Amino acid sequence: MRADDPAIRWIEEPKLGLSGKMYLPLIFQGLTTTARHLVGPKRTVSFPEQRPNIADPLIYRGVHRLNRDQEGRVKCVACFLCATACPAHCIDIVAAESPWPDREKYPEHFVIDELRCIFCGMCEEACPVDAIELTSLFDLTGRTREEMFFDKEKLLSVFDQTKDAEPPKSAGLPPLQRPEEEHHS
Amino acid sequence: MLELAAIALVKVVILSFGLLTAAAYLVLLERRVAAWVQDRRGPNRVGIPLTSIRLFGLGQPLADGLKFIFKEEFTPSHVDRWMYTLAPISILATALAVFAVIPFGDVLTLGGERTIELVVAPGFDAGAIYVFALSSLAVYGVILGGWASNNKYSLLGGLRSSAQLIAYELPLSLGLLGVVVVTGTLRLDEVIRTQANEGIWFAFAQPLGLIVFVIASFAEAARLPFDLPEAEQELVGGYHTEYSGIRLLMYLVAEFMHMITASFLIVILFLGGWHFWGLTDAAAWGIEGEAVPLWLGVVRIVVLMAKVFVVILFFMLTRWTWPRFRFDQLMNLAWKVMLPLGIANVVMMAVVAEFEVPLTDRLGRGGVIGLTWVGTLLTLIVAALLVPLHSDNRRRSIEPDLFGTS
Amino acid sequence: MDELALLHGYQTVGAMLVGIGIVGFLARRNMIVMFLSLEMMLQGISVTLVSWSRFHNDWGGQVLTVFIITVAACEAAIALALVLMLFRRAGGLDVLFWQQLRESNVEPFIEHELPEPPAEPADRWPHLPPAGIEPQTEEEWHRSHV
Amino acid sequence: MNAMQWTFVVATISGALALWMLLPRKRFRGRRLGSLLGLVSLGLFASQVPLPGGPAERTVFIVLAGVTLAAAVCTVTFRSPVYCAVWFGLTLLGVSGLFLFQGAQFLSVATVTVYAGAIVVMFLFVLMLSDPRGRTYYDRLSWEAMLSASAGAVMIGVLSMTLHRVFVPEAAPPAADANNVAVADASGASANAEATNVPALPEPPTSESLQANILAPEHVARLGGALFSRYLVTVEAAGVLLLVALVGATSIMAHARFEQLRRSRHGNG
Repeated sequence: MRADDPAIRWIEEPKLGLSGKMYLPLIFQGLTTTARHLVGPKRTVSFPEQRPNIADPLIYRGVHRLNRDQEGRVKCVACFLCATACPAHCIDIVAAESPWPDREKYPEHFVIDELRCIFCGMCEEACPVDAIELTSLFDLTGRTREEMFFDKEKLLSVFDQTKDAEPPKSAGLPPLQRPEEEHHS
Repeated sequence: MLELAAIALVKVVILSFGLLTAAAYLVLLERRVAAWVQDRRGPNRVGIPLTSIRLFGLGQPLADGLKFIFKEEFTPSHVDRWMYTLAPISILATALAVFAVIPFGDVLTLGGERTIELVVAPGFDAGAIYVFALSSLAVYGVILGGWASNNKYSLLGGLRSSAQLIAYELPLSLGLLGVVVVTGTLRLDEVIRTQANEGIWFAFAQPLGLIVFVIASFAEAARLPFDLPEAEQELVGGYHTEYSGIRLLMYLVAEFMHMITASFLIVILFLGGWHFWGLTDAAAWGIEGEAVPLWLGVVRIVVLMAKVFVVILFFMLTRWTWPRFRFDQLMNLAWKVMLPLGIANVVMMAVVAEFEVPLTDRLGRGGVIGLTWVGTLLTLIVAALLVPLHSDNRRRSIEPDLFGTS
Repeated sequence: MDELALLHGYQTVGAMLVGIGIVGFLARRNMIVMFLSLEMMLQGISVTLVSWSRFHNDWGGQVLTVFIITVAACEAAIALALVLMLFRRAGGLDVLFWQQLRESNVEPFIEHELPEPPAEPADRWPHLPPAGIEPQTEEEWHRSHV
Repeated sequence: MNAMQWTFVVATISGALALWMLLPRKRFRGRRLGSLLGLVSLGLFASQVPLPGGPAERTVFIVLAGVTLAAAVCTVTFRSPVYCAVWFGLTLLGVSGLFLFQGAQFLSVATVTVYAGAIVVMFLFVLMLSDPRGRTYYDRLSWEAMLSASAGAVMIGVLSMTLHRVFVPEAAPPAADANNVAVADASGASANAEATNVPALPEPPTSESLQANILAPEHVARLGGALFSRYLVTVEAAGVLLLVALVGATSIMAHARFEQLRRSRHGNG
């Protein structure tokens, strides 16, 4: 588009007054704002001594966990929906025949690469049985890359750690009832 | 002769160590101030090494310095090696050499009679021009660093920066010229003495000069409203894009040195140097004669340093107050606003100096100063009305313009 | 200080600066380097003048040097503008581009044997050493499900 | 010829050879040998100059003069114009140091401000727009390297020898011998005639008289006093010159700009 195209609508800047054109009064106005913030209250949290106050753990997206059902088994049914939804491709599931009667499959291995994870929460959204959830634990560290591959046991242990502070987000729902007969007929 | 050399050597050693340390701690202060202004706390963790004592982060400069020094001294393969090494050295050397003529106190009286002037080169009669000579040499470090990096962004940054430094040298020297016209000397310690004897700082006697000088020295030190040379956010780093390790440290320290120099100059030329009413006057303490006792000399050093510190704090606060100029605005400000203001200041001061006696007889000292203030205000208003810093440089037509102005 | 010896030393240094400047002005073909040589000759003269000023205990030499500096500044401004314009017209800084300004009875100088342009250094691309463990990703395996 | 004259001849020849070797040329260019010869030549010249003052002053003078001259040689012999400009900057710093050594404080800082600050930076700007690396053929060739180097070296030799004859009269043959030599050798006679015709130098100033005038503590004030009283007309002329130069430079560039615009509009017409 040429600069003199009539279709261009030029938006003019607001005109400055005399004090604005002289700049100096505005500079002092700005300096007072700066000085006010200089002595004002600080918002930094001194982390190791002082834990940040996470307002709503339900919204916060930290480390993953794998929920257990009432009998202490892993809730996951190895449907791969989370792995499919994951934009970072960080979930790796190996499914196996379920030893329990109420579902077909269960995850034999369930590994999340926390270094690749972008903590978007899509897995949590995708999970049909609310097995995978994001907790409000944010300070995850590791000394090696391998340490940051969280496997099923680790994810379940995260659940054990956090289940009291943060009950499963859909604790009230009953475990998925699968009408096996219909399926087989 | 030998004694003179020894004294000068001691001064040089004290000054260079003091300046380098001050630069290191000012970096910390700058980071803390930046954090406070942004409602953060800033680096407050590093204290005494190997202990858990934190000391408000006072160990941070040590950690930073060690990090810079022990970093790999990496030379990219495409650079011009000699110039690449020479450029940061030259800029740091000139930044340090400026302090040869800048007084950092008045005199120290040792052992009753021997007085030591607190300038490295006390007899140098052209001190103010020396400062300008060295600050014009600083352009070399910038432009050579940009060129030697063999990188188009560095070169553009270097050109941009040297154009800025050259442009703002004029208003800087015009701001200084007002003081020189009134005091009739180029020696910085004499300028302080004049202000101390009269008891009126030049900030009050020539406010226009102060404004011009402060703004120009911000630009010369490449501090924030004018930090086009670096402009990390918008314009890739500038002339030190390709630098790392200790050479980058040299550049950064030199930049801080420029800020310290500018603060010293502002304080010495306009804020009375070591003078403070009632605190540093010998008469106020009932001391007879010319001699300055040792403790008064120390008080004067402290007053000078305190003023410099306040000005540096002002530099740091301005950094977080005012957004960066665009390059055309920068140049417009230099040539269309600062230069006429500087000339107006020189003319005004020449008039005051020429007709000082009749004017003072007619109006009194306060009247002359009031006249200066009125003149300053009028000049500023005229400048604002005639040459606004037009900020709109959008191109409205396709006609080629003759001189590249929009 | 021995004033006579000082004067002698300064005169010699000034003479040498002038001589070196002459060599540069005669030998170099780059217009800018020629101007630098010219300025160097002026510096030699300045050195001489200042030393005479001291020897005669008179300000005349130093005043003259101030004027030399002024003239040099003017000359540099004009020369810079001229060189820039000539550079734009001819596309180079060689003085030979302007040999049409010679006298009419002088033969043109023709360069017979130009030196080869130096070879551009080959581009050396950085070679990154392997860092850590090569990731074994199976992107396709994941993606095919979507 | 006596030993002194031989020294000058050897110094001149080695200086010419050094410059010839250092100047950019097509084929053979011995940089190391050239630098060595140049140092030898400088040393020979220096050996004929009585050095001023005590050991400290002598050292300062030798260092300043050496740096200045070496940087000057580098300025005219380096291929890359940017390096030439930087070496020229070093020459200027050396010259300003020499000024300071003579007590000309104002000139030393003014030289740095005007030359090194403004002029050389301007040249650097221009250089970077052209070819800064010295790869063009005209940076790698010299006009008649041998002839120009000899011309410069001979000029230096003749000038220093003349200076030597003026300043160190006892080095010339004493007047009593002059007649004998004149009988023997016609060229020697003419040389002696010159030697006797050299006007006598005025008495060197004493340090007290220097302190009272040119080395006075209020240096700048006195220089300004001289400038604006005895040389006032010249100051005005210099001011006019600066103004004219400003207008001239602007008009040259403005003309170029118009030309460019005209071409862009009318298609090189």
